[in-house]
Amino acid sequence: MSNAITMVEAVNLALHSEMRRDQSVMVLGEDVGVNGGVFRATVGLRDEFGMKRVMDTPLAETMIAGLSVGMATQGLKPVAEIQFMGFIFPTMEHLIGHAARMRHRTRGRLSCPLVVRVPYGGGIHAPEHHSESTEALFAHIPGLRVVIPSSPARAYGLLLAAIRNPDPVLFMEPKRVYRLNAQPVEDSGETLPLDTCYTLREGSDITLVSWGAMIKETLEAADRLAQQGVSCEVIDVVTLNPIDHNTILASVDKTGRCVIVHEAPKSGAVGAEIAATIAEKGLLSLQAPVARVTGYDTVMPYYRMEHHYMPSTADILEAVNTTLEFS
Amino acid sequence: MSNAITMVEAVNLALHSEMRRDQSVMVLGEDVGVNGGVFRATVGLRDEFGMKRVMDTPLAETMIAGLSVGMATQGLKPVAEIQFMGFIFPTMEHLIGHAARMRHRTRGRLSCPLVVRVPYGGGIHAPEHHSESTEALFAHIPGLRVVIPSSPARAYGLLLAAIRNPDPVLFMEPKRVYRLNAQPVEDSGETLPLDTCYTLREGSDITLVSWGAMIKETLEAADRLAQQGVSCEVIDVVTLNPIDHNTILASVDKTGRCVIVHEAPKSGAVGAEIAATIAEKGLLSLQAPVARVTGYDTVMPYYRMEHHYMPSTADILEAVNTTLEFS
Amino acid sequence: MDTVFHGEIHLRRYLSDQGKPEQVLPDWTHSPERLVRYYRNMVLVRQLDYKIIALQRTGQIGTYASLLGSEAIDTVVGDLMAADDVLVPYYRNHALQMLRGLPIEDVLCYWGGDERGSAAAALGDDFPNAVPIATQSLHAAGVASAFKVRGEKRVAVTLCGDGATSKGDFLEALNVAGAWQLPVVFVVNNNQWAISVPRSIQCGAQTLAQKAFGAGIRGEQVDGNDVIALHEAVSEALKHAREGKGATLIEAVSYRLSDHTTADDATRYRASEELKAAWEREPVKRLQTFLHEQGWWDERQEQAWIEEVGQMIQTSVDAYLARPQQPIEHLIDYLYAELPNALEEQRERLIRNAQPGGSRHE
Amino acid sequence: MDTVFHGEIHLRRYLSDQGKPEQVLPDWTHSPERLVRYYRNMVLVRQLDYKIIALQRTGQIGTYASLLGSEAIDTVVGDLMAADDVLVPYYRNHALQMLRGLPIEDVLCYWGGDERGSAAAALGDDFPNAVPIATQSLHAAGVASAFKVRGEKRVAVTLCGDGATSKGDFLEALNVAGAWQLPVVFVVNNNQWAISVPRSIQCGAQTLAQKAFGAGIRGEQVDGNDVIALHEAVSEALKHAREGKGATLIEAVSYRLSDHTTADDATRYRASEELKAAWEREPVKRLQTFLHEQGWWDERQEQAWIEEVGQMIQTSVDAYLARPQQPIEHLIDYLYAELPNALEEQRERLIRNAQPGGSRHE
Ligand SMILES: Cc1ncc(C[n+]2csc(CCOP(=O)(O)OP(=O)(O)O)c2C)c(N)n1
Ligand SMILES: Cc1ncc(C[n+]2csc(CCOP(=O)(O)OP(=O)(O)O)c2C)c(N)n1
Ligand SMILES: [Mg+2]
Ligand SMILES: [Mg+2]
Repeated sequence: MSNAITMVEAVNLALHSEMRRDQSVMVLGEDVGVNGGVFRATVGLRDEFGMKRVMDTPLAETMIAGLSVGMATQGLKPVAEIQFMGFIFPTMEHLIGHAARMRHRTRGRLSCPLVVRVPYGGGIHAPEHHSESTEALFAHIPGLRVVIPSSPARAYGLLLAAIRNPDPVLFMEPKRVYRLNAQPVEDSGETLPLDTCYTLREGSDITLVSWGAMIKETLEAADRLAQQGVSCEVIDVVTLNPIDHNTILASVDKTGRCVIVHEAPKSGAVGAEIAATIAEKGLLSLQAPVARVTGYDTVMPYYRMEHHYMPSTADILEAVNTTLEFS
Repeated sequence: MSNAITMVEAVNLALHSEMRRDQSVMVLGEDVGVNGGVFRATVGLRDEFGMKRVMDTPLAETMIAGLSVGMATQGLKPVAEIQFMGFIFPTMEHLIGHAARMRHRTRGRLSCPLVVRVPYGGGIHAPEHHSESTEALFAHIPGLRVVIPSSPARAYGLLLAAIRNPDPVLFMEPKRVYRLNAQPVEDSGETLPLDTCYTLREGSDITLVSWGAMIKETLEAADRLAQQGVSCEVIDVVTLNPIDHNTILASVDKTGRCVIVHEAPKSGAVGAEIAATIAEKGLLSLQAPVARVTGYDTVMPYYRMEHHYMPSTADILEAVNTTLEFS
Repeated sequence: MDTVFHGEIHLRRYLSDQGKPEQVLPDWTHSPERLVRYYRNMVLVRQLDYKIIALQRTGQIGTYASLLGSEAIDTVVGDLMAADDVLVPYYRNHALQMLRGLPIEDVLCYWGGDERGSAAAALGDDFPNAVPIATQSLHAAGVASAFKVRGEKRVAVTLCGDGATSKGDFLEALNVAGAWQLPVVFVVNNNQWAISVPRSIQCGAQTLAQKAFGAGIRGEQVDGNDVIALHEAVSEALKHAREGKGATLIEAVSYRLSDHTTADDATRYRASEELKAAWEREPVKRLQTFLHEQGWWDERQEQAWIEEVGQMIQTSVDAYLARPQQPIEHLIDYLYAELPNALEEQRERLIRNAQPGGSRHE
Repeated sequence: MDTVFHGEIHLRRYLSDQGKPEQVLPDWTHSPERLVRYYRNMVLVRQLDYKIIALQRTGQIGTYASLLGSEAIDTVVGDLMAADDVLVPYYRNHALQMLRGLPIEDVLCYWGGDERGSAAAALGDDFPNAVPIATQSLHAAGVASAFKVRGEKRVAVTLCGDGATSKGDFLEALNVAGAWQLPVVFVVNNNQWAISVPRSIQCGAQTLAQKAFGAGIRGEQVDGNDVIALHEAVSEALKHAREGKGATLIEAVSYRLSDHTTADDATRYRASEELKAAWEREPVKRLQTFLHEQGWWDERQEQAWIEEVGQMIQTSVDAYLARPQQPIEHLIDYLYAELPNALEEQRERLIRNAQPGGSRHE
């Protein structure tokens, strides 16, 4: 029997589990060692695996990414932590220009099996730059997988899969739900599949598509709608690159209606790709416009006003109702 | 009477013109001074305006962006050059985290009127990292304007507008057409409007939406289709953030069909945002799925194979025909 | 082999940990005026810090980065900068901002999660707090470039922590400051910790000041708990910059007497003996002892000043707490100089949602 | 004031510009073997360079970065590295790659715009060329970290230009190499130019070697046209790293005798006298003179070797030109270890378009 644990504990469990199984897994980043990470995601690793495998780095994100590329090509499996999504930009030259193309560039001679873990998203009353959701910047990069779990169990199984994956993975952790909704997670060492959507709830009237922390509000909305007799299919996209469009298209083919929910600013976000694919391949299924419930196209406000920015359950309900009423 | 000039000459003309008009305009970057830029876009500036206003910088893109932020807040108007789009990633922390939010963050006390010029795109047989089109990474950023001209005259008028704009602008120059199709450009000192699409050709059967170098193939396709009696409306989006969706929606409302053409990889590109907006607001106008003719979701190949990557006129024609035949 | 470069880093220090002169003091210390001002400001700064922590504990302010242990640095830099110099601070320099004229109310506003804290006209051309580590170093180089281009005798002053010296931005900034001989002063508040990462893990060099060598600028180390040493180092660096001679890197050796922020718990990674030892060297007490021995400050003045400062702070706290919420449209209206058409619909939705009945109405 | 750090940079040089010993030579130079090998390799390298430029001029190869003037650096580094050390090169190190076993045909393939040039098994764990400036410095630190973690006595060797020393990546790499005492050798090919930007604009420091100080690693300057000096510096650095004592920064002072690349025209920004003067110091002639004077090399050997090298290169050129185009699906099949479902449709389109009748068929 396994105890109920939170998402951040599930991340920690997966790291322990995989580091025990595979000597080549390394953890590196700012404050990941003695301190166990600013969110405690790496707590205990240093004690168990020593400072050779759990490395507190100097403060330099470009360096963290560049070191990881170097290590990964030599048979190690670095799992780097970037402390907050707002500080990930200095890694981009290495992730885009090297990690995502090392296998391609060398026609398979070298590869770059690294994982970059990064907490993202708003809602924890943090300072500036600590609440962003910029997954779209990475999901557009060929060769770079982007994975976001939305529950403790999925965090565990997907992180294992990300680490075992032979290619680079950006593993984004929705910190707003780091400590919500504990659930039993068995330390089975079993992975969950990447590159596939997870249908969290089946339904027939409308398809709700989301990922990460917004799954919480999306499921809440689905619950409320169920009470009103509306049957929602809820899809957690999970892998934002490459996207499993087939699952979404099949669902929209069934329901004819779709609402996409994400925290990132609307324009050019991953929701756009999903809506565009429906417009391209699922047009005839559509009985209503594809709605997007998203953050605004403005800077994430400082914490006092951030709740005005984040999509709410009420917003989802409003969009669903508009979509259902459309004819 | 003005001579016919190429796009890169038009950029050069605009820089000369605006530096004469406005003492606060500075040009900085790698090789922009004595050498006049690796594409010769800044040639002559150093001689006319001196090394105080035309600065060859040390080789560091983060620095170029960071310096520009610092200068811009103090009343200068830096026009920075990043040599190739493939080397722009180190600027992102400054463009996203500072340039795009300085006004917002200080509630209008400071602002950041800088321009980053960057040649982008494939088709010039260049080495690795010299042919990318990653506009989507910037168009997603609230507060950061992204502007791409597609002709010498528009390059001139839009660059003037970008420099005079009180906010930061990423000005992307399609280097594949830098020296194609010279046209007369008068040094009028007059700007062209930003934040608006340019309808290059009116038509009634189908809307072709594109920007940058792909406008060339898009217009070629429109020409061929005209010969077959198909009337294409051709829209050059020009400002990719914020996008003037209204012009596109009005056109699709008229034609009922839309093909979007861009060089960037398909998934999560700016084309997705346009298609998604049509799916959201123009669904009832659509008589066929919105097609996207784009680069592949893979790394831009080295030059020997790059023509396999770039969308061709034939690809556009194929997509248009499929769209027209749809019923 | 030819020696083609030779460099030395010196440590500047006048007062011992116990506040005793260790060498001949500079002339300006022979009269009380400035030293007493430094002391009073340090006390103000520390009292403010205590107050903000208390506000944070009671939920009236957000995550907060205490400045305990860097009072001397902020105080001296704030005092010596000219009004029209430009400060490019990091997140631990709100005391310095205050000493340059930012109302305490705005300091509180910023840490209370409200952008208006960086809006005050009193800030002039100064930068707001930089949160992404070391980015401000490059901004300062840019500010200094503007001064240089325009031939102005102004100086950009920027601060950062020891951790920040590992980030490319900082090093690129030093480099361009050297290559272009920019009027900028880089002050590193080496408080020995970057959250949980000690100085020894940050860098293998003996001093952080020697990073100046690679850029060809002046570099020196100074005891960051000693206002006299700081005063000497900072005024020389400002003068050097103002005279067009270029940049200086000052490594001010201090100690972070607080947790990293209120969200941190330093007991998890830091030995309590180390902290205790650091309190023996702290800047406020050190100067106080010196002033006492000079007969320039006494217990009565101390009490009076603490009371005065307390009232001043309380007035600001009251004003902060009474400040009405910013208008909802500010979330979008300051993004661009003019609202683009494309944002109009979102702006309406934002306002509608905040109204009674809207999805975000409290 | 206390001196808390003291550092010196030395310049190492044995042979004068004219190939005359300027000081006592190391023992290993007393027999011809290695020096003749160095010389032969430098000639090979230079002949290859000439050939590639000719191929570029006739459109048989793409934009190309000539290595004229850095023959000594590549030759010595290539010779001294152990087979299982890892090379992390920049785009001007294809000679070095070749000396480590990469067939010339693959060198041509890479510059001919074909990814297969970085695929050869002969490269072992070595990195492919790095085009984004200075990124390779961090990769080398990562490679060295892997060696250190696994307790292997291997060394990562990375090269870059003078321009690259301004970029944060380079400086962050030095820093972590110092903090973690990594087995890595950084060789800066200071050829005085970064495209059109001269060394003086890159950095205000007297030497680039002194950037080592800020990171707490060894730093030295060496005459990059002098194989003996290079040999000494590089072997010491490798030994130091292999013994677990940490990293070294070697600034090899050379001169870019060519245009930046075949797409560049250096006459636009570079005085012809400077170039002429640099040819007086160039490495191949310098060693040739020395060998002649030792009686270890003569005109006949020169002719024979040039002919042999010419044939070797021509064979490779023929093989390069005869190589069939890579299969079209390679453009997508190597992106991920396994093709994701999501890419299947695009893969089909890619193949279809390349077939007769397809939109991209030539
Ligand atoms: C680019 C970036 N990376 C990470 C962080 C998270 N972070 C905030 S403060 C800090 C430590 C900074 O240490 P130091 O530079 O020594 O300054 P101090 O806080 O000690 O004054 C870190 C890692 C950040 N703000 N920015
Ligand atoms: C990050 C980045 N910025 C710009 C360029 C364009 N570029 C290619 S080579 C070069 C100059 C490099 O000079 P240096 O480091 O001295 O090396 P060298 O070519 O002289 O050997 C520049 C600016 C690049 N490749 N990467
Ligand atoms: Mg610190
Ligand atoms: Mg160079």
